[in-house]
Amino acid sequence: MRRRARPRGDDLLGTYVPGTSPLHRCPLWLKALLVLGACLVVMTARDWRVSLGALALTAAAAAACGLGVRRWVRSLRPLLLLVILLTAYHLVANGPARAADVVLSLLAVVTLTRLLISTTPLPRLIDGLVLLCSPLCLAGVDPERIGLAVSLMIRSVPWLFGVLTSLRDAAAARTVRPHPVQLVTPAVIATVDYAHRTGEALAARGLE
Amino acid sequence: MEPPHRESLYCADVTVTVEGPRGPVTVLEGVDCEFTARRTAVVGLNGSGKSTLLRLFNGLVTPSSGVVRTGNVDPAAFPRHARSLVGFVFTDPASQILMPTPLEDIELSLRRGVRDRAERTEQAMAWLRRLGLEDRAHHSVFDLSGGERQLVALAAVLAVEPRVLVLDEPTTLLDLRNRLRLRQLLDGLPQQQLLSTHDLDLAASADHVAVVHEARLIDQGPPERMLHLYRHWCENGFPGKTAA
Amino acid sequence: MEPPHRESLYCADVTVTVEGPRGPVTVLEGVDCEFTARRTAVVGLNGSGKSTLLRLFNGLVTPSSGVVRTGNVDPAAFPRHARSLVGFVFTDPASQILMPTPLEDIELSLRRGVRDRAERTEQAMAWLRRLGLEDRAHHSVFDLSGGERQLVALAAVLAVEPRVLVLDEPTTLLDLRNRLRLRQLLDGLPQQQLLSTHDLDLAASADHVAVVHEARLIDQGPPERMLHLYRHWCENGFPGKTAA
Amino acid sequence: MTSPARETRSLTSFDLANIAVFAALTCVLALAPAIPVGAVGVPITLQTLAVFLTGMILGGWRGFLALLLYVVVGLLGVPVFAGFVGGPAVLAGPSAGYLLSFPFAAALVGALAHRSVRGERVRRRDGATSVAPERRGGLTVKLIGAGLAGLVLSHVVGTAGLMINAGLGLGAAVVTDLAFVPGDIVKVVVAALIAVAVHRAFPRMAGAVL
Ligand SMILES: Nc1ncnc2c1ncn2[C@@H]1O[C@H](COP(=O)(O)OP(=O)(O)OP(=O)(O)O)[C@@H](O)[C@H]1O
Ligand SMILES: Nc1ncnc2c1ncn2[C@@H]1O[C@H](COP(=O)(O)OP(=O)(O)OP(=O)(O)O)[C@@H](O)[C@H]1O
Ligand SMILES: O=C(O)CCCC[C@@H]1SC[C@@H]2NC(=O)N[C@@H]21
Ligand SMILES: [Mg+2]
Ligand SMILES: [Mg+2]
Repeated sequence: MRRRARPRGDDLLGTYVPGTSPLHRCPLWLKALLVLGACLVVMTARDWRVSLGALALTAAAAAACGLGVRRWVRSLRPLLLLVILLTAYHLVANGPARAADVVLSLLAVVTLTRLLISTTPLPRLIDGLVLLCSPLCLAGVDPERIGLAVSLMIRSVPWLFGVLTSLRDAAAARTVRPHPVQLVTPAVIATVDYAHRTGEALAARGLE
Repeated sequence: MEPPHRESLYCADVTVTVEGPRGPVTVLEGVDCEFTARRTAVVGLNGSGKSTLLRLFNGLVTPSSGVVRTGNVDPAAFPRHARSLVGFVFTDPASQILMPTPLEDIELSLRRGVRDRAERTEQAMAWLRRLGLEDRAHHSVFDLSGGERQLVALAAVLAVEPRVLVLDEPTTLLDLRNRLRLRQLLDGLPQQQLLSTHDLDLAASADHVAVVHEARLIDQGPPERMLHLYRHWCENGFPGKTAA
Repeated sequence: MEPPHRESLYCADVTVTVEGPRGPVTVLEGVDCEFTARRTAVVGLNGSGKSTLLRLFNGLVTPSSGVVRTGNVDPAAFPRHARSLVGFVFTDPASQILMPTPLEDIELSLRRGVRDRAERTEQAMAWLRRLGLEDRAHHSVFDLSGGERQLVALAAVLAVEPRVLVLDEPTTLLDLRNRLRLRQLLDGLPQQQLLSTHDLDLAASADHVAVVHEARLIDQGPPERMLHLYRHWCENGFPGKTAA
Repeated sequence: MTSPARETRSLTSFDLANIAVFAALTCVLALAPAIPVGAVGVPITLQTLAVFLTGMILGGWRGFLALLLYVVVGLLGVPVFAGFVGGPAVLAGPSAGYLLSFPFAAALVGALAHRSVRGERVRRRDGATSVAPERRGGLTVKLIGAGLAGLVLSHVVGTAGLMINAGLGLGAAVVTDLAFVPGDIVKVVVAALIAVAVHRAFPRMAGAVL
């Protein structure tokens, strides 16, 4: 197919895949510590073998949790251009070992965080965040509102990815062909409209 | 669930004026009403002010002058209180669903009332089951059909068990089958309902109908008479000011 | 304006598969059709595939297999050519309006055809007048009511005077009077029309009706018979696969 | 629609929604392919476009919170920084200064920008509320000025970050940073043009009317 109908961006940050694997059942704090620790090791080691090891481990864990490795590989596709650019640049500038390290550690960090996000339902993640932010109560901040803001933000990302495409469709359907740059303004305007509707929905549902 | 207690949705000489590009625009003018029927339908032309009237009752719109009461509450001064009495369902369900999946969205509604996480998930599933959506619980809302989304939006509002439901054109995006299903669901609910609609079959199922025209509530009464009049006016021009 | 020439909107064994989050989803399957009537209506449940079918003809959706022709044009290969034949009106007007005010939006449509700016503004105002929207010309489109926006979106497409009009649920947000007015407007237009709708009165005004169900075009024919069948199926279940 | 009555909350649900959506917009622009430049590893990204836009549209306080939300979510591990990275490790990286400057830059841009928008309105109290065509040019110029102030702030902090984390001397850090300046100036201009259109479509955004 030349072009997909309505491309979607909601897989970019990962979405929850229901399941009953050990990782699904593991308490959030433990999972988060493990993932964070692994990320820190990868980022500080600066060695492509460590990154490769971490990447292999995450892939194995993902497969063990029934996340479907094929789907995972597909969801990394938006990274492709970046990976190519980074590889090319570091190959020329810093040699193959550094290039391998940069690219592999990038992939490892992305897949690790995605493992967490794919095996934990969003409300649980938000609960964890709210708990983490609870000391802020002392400063007069309501941690529940921080949780709400974060979940709204995550929900908005796929919508925003779709905006430009749907506007391009709309322009095409009217046989007007504005320059892509001309579509940026309507896209931002549509974004503000979307924020307004979200605000009304929040207010109407008493989630103030 | 609440007992089928009725609140009064009351307006006295309410005017809503907003700032337009060429000076102020009057969106509602001198509206007097008291809706206490089990189901009240508001009908009127596009741009007549129906949505604005509905939004008054949960404080999404504040009157420029006049008095609004939702039960005993002034929604302009105490919007949060008013919103806990009134559940509002928007026309476009996509903008009302705030979380990525139906289950998460309903859990969001329950967050305030139900502290325990497992309990919350259970109750959310129970609501989805009631609306026949349990097998969609974990789907992305982007994958649901229009009708399914409308039902999720309704479930999320019902989950906070409001006393009054306010629905802005709830059937517009639905097919015939889903329209019938939503009607049945509304008929089975204990809550008092106020809805705006262009679907005259739905309006005919109300106990009381109000007609809004050019920012004024021009007539109200039993559905048969009102809908007959409304049809007549649509075809032959509205009374009072010249119809465009 | 173009002469009332008819294009054939043709599909042969068309299947559309999209990548869902849980693997591929078949949105249309084995669709064969040739719409040449002056007005063809497509009816079907929410999510059955109506919008996808309509989008095939201007290349907004490309078939995974099978052949689509708009007139003699393959819209997948020559989308720009197909789009100059077909004007498409979306259900959700918010996603179709590109400029901050109705007047500017219609001027955008006229940009190509009318070089002189004053002339362009004049023609745009004339279109707004035809749809009864002249006093909303300078409002922010986000302050318009739902129905008003739908009319603006329609005007913006009519202004480019395409040969074929494809309308995805053009009356959903409209009141009774505007529905009647839109019908009159469509009746008076020289263009061939293909529309999807849940408004069975509008569908009854078509010359040919196609019923889509669960990604398949299950039947087509004269409106009386098709709509009778469709109503029956909505109430008693669709033929073939089990209805949900 | 009319915005709901302000009550006890300092942040209404409208503010919250705007903050969340603009934080998401920053994510989307950050995830658009970043172009690596120079040896230090700070790429050219569209994040600064998001910073300028957010400030000009939401104003100082909400703009600050939107970018703060973005930075915090990224530091917590969600991969929303340039090149799909996330986690506290970036604080040790060369772009830490730029990232930390974003909320403050948005606040500065926003405070200045909303003052100009309101100024335009007050002067046209003769009934009309949207910015008239003959005024749009003037407003655009003022918004560009506001954006440039934010640009300077984020580049100063960013250069400091380069010196601390990448171990560059002042000269080397400034040279590295200068590579981003032309691009960022273009982003300021684009953001101002878009913001003027947004304020026209949403005349109440800057809170001057109603
Ligand atoms: N904030 C605003 N600024 C300017 N005009 C507004 C604003 N809000 C509403 N209006 C105008 O007020 C009128 C009434 O709007 P409202 O949405 O209440 O209509 P409606 O009866 O619900 O119409 P529809 O049936 O199309 O939904 C419309 O003409 C609209 O353009
Ligand atoms: N890009 C896509 N990704 C995933 N699913 C899709 C995509 N496009 C369409 N679908 C699904 O295909 C089905 C048919 O969609 P379509 O929009 O054609 O339905 P419709 O008949 O127009 O429904 P409605 O009456 O609600 O407008 C829906 O279930 C929809 O969720
Ligand atoms: O790692 C990140 O996400 C932060 C990257 C920071 C890039 C800076 S922001 C200012 C300057 N302008 C650019 O285009 N890139 C740099
Ligand atoms: Mg309305
Ligand atoms: Mg459709």
